Amino acid sequence: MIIVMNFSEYLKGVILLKNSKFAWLLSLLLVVALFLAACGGDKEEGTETTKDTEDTDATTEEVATDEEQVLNLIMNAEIPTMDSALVTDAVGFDLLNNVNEGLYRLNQDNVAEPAISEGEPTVSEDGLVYTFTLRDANWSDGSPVTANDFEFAWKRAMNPDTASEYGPYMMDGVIKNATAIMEGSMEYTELGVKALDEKTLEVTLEKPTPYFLSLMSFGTFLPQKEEFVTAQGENYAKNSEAVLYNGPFTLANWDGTGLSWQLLKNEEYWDKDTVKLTEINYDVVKEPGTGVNLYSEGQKDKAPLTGEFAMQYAADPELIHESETSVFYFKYNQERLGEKTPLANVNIREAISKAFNKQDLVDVVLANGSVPANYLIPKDFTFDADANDFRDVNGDMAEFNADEAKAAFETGLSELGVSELTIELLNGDTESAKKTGEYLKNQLETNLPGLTVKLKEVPFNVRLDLDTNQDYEMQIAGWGPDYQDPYTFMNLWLTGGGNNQMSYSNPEYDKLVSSSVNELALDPEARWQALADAEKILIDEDFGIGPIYQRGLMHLQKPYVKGIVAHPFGGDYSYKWAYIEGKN
Amino acid sequence: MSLDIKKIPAESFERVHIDSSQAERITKPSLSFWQDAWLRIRKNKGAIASIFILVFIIIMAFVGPMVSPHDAETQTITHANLPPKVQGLEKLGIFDGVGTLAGKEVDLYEMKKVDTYYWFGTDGLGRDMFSRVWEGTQISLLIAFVAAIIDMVIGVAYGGISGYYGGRVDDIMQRVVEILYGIPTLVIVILMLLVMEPGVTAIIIAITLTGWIGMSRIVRGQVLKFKNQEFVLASRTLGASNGRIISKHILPNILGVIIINTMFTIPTAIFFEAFLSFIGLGLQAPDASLGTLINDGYKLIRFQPHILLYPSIVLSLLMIAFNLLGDGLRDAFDPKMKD
Amino acid sequence: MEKILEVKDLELSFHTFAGEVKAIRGVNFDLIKGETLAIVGESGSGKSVTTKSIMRLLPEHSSEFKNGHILFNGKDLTKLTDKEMQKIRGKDISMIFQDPMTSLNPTMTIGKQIMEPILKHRNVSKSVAHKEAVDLLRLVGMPKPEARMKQYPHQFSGGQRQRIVIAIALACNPQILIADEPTTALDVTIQAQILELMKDLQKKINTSIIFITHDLGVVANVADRVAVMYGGKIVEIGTVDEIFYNPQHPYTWGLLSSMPSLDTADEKLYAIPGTPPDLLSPPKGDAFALRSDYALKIDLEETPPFFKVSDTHYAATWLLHPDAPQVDPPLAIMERMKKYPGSRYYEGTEGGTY
Amino acid sequence: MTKYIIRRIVYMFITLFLIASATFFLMKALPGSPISSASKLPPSQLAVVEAKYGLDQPVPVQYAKYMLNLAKGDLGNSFQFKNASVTDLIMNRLGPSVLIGSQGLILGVAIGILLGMIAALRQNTIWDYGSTLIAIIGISIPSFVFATLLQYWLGVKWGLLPVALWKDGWMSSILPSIALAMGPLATASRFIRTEMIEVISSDYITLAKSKGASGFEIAFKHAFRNALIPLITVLGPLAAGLLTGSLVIEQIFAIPGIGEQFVKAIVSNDFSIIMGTTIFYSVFLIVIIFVVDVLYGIVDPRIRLSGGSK
Amino acid sequence: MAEKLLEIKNLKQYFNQGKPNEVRAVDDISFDIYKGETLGLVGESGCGKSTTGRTIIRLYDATDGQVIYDGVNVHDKKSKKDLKEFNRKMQMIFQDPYASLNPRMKVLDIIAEGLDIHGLVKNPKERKERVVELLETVGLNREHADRYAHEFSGGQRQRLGIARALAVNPEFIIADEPISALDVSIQAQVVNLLKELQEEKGLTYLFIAHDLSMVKYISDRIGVMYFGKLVELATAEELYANPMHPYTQSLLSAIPLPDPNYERTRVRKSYDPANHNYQDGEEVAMREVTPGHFVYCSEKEMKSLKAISSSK
Repeated sequence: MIIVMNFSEYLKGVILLKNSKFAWLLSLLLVVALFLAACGGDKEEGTETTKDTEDTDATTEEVATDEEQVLNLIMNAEIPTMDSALVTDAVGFDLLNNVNEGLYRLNQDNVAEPAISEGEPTVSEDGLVYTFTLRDANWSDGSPVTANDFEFAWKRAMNPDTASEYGPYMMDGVIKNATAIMEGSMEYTELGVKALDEKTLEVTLEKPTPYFLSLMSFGTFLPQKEEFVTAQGENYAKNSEAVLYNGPFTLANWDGTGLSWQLLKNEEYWDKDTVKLTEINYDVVKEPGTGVNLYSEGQKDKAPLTGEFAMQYAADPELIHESETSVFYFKYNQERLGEKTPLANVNIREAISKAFNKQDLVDVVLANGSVPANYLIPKDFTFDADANDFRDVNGDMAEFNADEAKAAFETGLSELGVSELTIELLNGDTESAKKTGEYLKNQLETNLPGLTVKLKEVPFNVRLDLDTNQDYEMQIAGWGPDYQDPYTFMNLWLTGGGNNQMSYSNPEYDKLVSSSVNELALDPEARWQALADAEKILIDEDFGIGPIYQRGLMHLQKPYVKGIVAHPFGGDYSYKWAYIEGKN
Repeated sequence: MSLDIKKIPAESFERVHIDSSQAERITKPSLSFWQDAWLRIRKNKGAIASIFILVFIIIMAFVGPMVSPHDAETQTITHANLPPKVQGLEKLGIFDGVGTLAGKEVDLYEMKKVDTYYWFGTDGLGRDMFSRVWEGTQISLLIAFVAAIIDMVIGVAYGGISGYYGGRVDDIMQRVVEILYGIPTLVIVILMLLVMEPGVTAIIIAITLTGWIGMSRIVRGQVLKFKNQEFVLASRTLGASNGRIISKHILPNILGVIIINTMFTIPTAIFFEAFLSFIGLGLQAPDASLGTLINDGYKLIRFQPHILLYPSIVLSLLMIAFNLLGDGLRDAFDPKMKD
Repeated sequence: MEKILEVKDLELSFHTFAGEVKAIRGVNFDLIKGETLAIVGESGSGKSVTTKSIMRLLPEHSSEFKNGHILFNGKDLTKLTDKEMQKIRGKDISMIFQDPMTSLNPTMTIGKQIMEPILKHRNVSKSVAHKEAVDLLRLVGMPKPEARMKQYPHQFSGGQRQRIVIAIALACNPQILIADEPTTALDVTIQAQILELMKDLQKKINTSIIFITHDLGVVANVADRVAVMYGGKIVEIGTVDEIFYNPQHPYTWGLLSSMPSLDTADEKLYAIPGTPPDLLSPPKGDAFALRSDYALKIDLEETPPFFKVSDTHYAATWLLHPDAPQVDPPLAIMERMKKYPGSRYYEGTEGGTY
Repeated sequence: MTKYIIRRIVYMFITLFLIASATFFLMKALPGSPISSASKLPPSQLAVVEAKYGLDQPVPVQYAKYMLNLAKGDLGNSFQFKNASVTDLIMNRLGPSVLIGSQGLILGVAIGILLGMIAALRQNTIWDYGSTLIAIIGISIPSFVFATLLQYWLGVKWGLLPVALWKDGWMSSILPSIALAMGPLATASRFIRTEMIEVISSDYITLAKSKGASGFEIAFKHAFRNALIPLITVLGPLAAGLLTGSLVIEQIFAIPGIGEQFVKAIVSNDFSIIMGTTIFYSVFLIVIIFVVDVLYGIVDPRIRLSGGSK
Repeated sequence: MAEKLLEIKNLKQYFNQGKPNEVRAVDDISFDIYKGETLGLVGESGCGKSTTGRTIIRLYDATDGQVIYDGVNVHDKKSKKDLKEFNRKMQMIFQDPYASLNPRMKVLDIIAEGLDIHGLVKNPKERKERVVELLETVGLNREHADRYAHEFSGGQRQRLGIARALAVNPEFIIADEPISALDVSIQAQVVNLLKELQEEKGLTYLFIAHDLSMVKYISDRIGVMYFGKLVELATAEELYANPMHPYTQSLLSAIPLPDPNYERTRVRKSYDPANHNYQDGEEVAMREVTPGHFVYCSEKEMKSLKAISSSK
């Protein structure tokens, strides 16, 4: 920054200089200086630069003790906000998960376990009232975390003035009165959450919600200290100083919009002994190639890999796979802007669902650790009491089968009374989306003679817009869970549901899915089966959607980095248990 | 200084009558301006080489995809990411299908059991880069030519009207240009592209949105210069209409400048399209231009350089050739170099 | 009669797109200390090229010395290195160009431009140079020279700029001043002033002047001796009176008779037909023969040598060959010759007209 | 002169007004909403969020408000960054962009001038061809390819300079500046070459030669300045070109600059940032063009002293 | 000589009128041109002589005043047809032989342009024949028709310019410094040609030049212009023999003649406008001092001029 200031003064000087001869001289000097610096740079790099930048990364270069607990990470986007009521994106949730803590936290096995809540809450018979007792925990300013902090934060998220997007979305139908508040028929203060005393929080639900406790680990349900938030006013969460932390780390050196920040160990954290890392340095790098370069050069300990690189690092011991819980599928719109589309024909849907090679897609095109999806509810996401994966109930459905696909397509065509079909495929405009789209187009056209796929690549927001207006024929969409329950996926295709937007409707499906949150809510096994049945109807009978793949991620990670926990929903990672071991 | 006069036969001193019309004869062959320019260009090695390169690239852009045994669209997914391999050259240790895999040199064709040749290798979906490069060239050239022609038409019309009619018309038109000039073109182009249905047309419209300004300025300057030239005045005193003056006198004379400027517009448009690809506003798949190919390839620069290399070479050759040809034409058309 | 410059058998060519242009095809002349030698000829006759080659100002990549010497005080200028030549330019030989509007650097004050040769060639301090520059400006008749030193060329009129160019040329009291059509671009009244100025200055510093022009009126005004060039050669050279009153070469005749004098009667002008020769492929023999009414057979075959008319007067035309037929020059020329003692049409009884 | 400046300033404001309006309506024409999770929101909540950003009002009202705020220098709030004003966002990112932009420009122009001079003074020699080649390479390799190569070779392979990020102070600015410099370098060198060749063949250079000036003096005392003055006229477009470059370069080198932020805003439909940045760029460009014109008047005595406009 | 072909009355041509950089290129001048004569117009560069010519032929719209050709004011609004007719009757020859011919056209088309515009020929063959005829008139021939302007020498080009003007059979030709860009040896060719044509076709010329000796040779009467004003007008002989306006005297005294003896004695007179010492309200105008000899002067000056001329 010092240099920047000097430079702008220099610029001013140049402009003011009347005698242009000097201006040229100066600029020439600058060029020479540039070159000298460029040439001399290599000798002094390490030592010089640390002196220059006293605050940001001094520690990384300083005399390295063997087990210096510093982690250097890459982020692919900036932090839009640290206000838990406003956060909507992955980066925000990821950071909140590491600097704050709600009633529950996902543990190393991705099971929600009590965090600020002292043990399990007491639940009323009807499963509607949860009473939490809070443990002794402090905010980073030393003040205690109280039940009021939760009540305040949650109600604030419902306050229309806050204009929170996730607050109402997460609480709607779960916390008592949330729906009414959203519709404006009730004040936000009526929300079913109440601090009975300093350490006791009572939450009243709209109806029994089997996944309620896993929700408590979600960012939207984090506490906020009323006094602090009120005092900060407009400035709240504008930068790292304007937020309070009660999690394993505190955020530092974040100016609100910048491309770098740090996490520092939170000495006020109640479980600080578990936390080994003292510091995590983040830099936003949007170019995957740059990330890999930084990793190769040793500046970063972990770097995400895109498909192009994955092939080259396939055998690299530093390559790690992380499976994710986002599932991508074809959304078949049966009614575009009020008019029936060819996709209203179930045979056409079946044909498309079975007409592309998913294995090749994930192996060659994506090559990022994704796996073929012959299902909707992802693998390694939800488990029953015996730790059996929900996935095992239905197994694979609608698998790739070119012959069946072709047969179904022909039937479909004859039902429609046409000999060929052109279908528009709406797709995102990111590199990998484009590549996937090209591949799928080719597969469908090859395996379904008579089908022409027209690709339409648009930015994410535009796709959402078209989706909302149901102005598309077929799209590649993806969904990531908001809480750890199949319902987060299954409710998408309820008749008239907010995310349906494709005129899919099957009363049986509706019945099965809604039973899981009503009459079967407190009967896990029957509920499990009902959801599984519904999935089968959606995928294998109605071919309402055509699953494509479950996304995976690949990273290069230095072998000395241990204990980073990846989560299936909410914040992506926890560093609470991470540590460095074996770095010289 | 007088010489020792040698004997000269007396009849040498007979007076001769010289037909004075002889003295009016022009011995040089008659050359039109264009023939003359062509003679000059012919002496410019760079320009001639450029013409050959351009002709070659243009021919290849159309013939290339046909020559290749592989179709540009066909995805042979098992053949993805193969390095180039060319019959005959493989034994020389180049184009032998050997590429880097995980830091090691491997014959990828052997490894993937591929029994065919991909002259430029394949991309991540197993498509033949040779066909793709030439089809991409086709699209890039299409965009560039159409954009350049539109720029030319608008620019010439605008600059021509402004310069020719002068006075208040010129004043107003130039104020408009002054204002347009202050617009950060790129930014507006990006916004336009966001609003329009993406594709070749959108890109052409975006490129031409403000691209014509440069041409219009040049044309205006030229028209201003020529409209007061004596041969134009002469035509006017003969009663020529504005249409005649513009079409017979002014346009033919500024044609050279227009052509030169167009020669520089074409590479700019090609380049701009490549840039738009980088920020994700390029063509919609499956259309591919050199820009999108380069954009696909630059991330792989370390591992599969061939995906970047060939489109880059074609792009660079186009840029170099158009620039050198433009320079050559400028030299050839430059009246200052006339004898 | 000290010879300060001798040009001997100079031949020079340009290489152009179309081929080799033989711009100078054997030029010989001397320059005597203190005299003004005018070189006349139409455009393309090689007069400017001749002087530029003396200064070695022709572009090196396209021009080529074919033959000959240029001896300045005995030194052959064609053989000097660039460095040595730089020492001569501006100091011993300096030059004035045709177009005063373009021959001054538009972004440099005229003070600096005048001081440049002084600082370059004479070991003086800036303040001395400044003072001398002011003196020079005063010398060339520039009012308020002090104030004008700081001004830029565009702030001066054409005549004033030509005065500045003259001041620059005279800055180091050169032995030779080459004036390449210095008044062609000026109006007659300004031209008259500049010519007077040059004559005055020549008297003051006793420099030799080579004055290039195509305007015979100007020649009559300034020259001591005149060389007439045609087709890359000198065709006639002599004192100003010899050339104007006793010309021998048909081209000189043509030039002189094609100009109406103020008292010519209303008869038809004598016009040289045709166009100047194309030096890409110069004609055989006498280059002028094709346009001449007086051409002899031999003119088309062989280049005429210089024939001596008087000690100071030579002409390259076969007409002077003893075997050549007697021809009568155009009427206007005969009128002129009538005034000149020694010519065959001389009508007076005494030498000279006054 | 004053009259000219006043007139120019008036035009600057008109330009700005038009650009702001055009941008505003273009934004309104954009498909998609800036509220990223909009589709998930129930309509009632969507209305709440839209109200917060004033998106619920009729377009003319939004326009009037926007223009009014703009007049006050308020560019509104970002959608993407929940709590940040666009003005702050731009200001926070200004430093690095200005630094690499101006360094790139100066470096490019300086080397371009040098190459152009060499080419012109050694016309049709190997020097000329060499510098022409460099110039053409500069314009024929896309900057993102060039930047990637620089990063890999100078940063990773040879370890001479920081690979990316904005952490090593000025050192971090070197590679991006070089990458940015290629465009101006090419333009400047070709421009100067043409100008120099023209200047060298002018009468006053012949006069300078006839004064006995050496080749060096002629090149630098006489020709240089005259060839350089017209270069000022292309500085405006060159600076505009840098904007283009910066979008790419900042992303590749992960530099917290305006361009990088702009690209992100485009992708996420962040109206406010797109508009704010567009307006900021326009102001920048308009001011540059203005300054260049005035500078031209100051540097060129022919314009300065005659006091005329054009 | 009595028939007036052209009357110029109070002609004014101001550029940038009303702006600070207003230029009064032609400032209220009046004169007549008689059928069959050559009127020379001389003056130094920037005096407005070319502008006068161009305004007469309507290349510029006059700021004020009248140009009456054959009794009709050509600056009145007229129909296209009338204008065309006027364009046919009045033609112009330009100064710069290099700039006055379109470098992209063949000689044939350059010369035939007037024929095409006015529809004077019916078919290409006739067109070609007419052009050849014109070429021969100016001393060139058939084989020149297919060549381009840049292949010709300056003198030839100027003759092509004359041929172009002649193509439409004009009555009146404005020759705008037709010889000043030519070499001495070529000037005579062009001047002779113009003279011959005048005799043959009974043309009337306005001959604009700064070369006074040539003007005197070709003109019947001569007008001298100074800073947009006509300062003296007389027959050629009279003007040279008896210049009255001090500017004319200065101009004549500055001309160098190709006669060394004359040059040795020539004395240059300089002109300073301030010497007139015009008083406020004193009317300065063109006055006829002796018959046919007009001088721009005040009443007082005229008296003294008359006195001097009568004493001669």
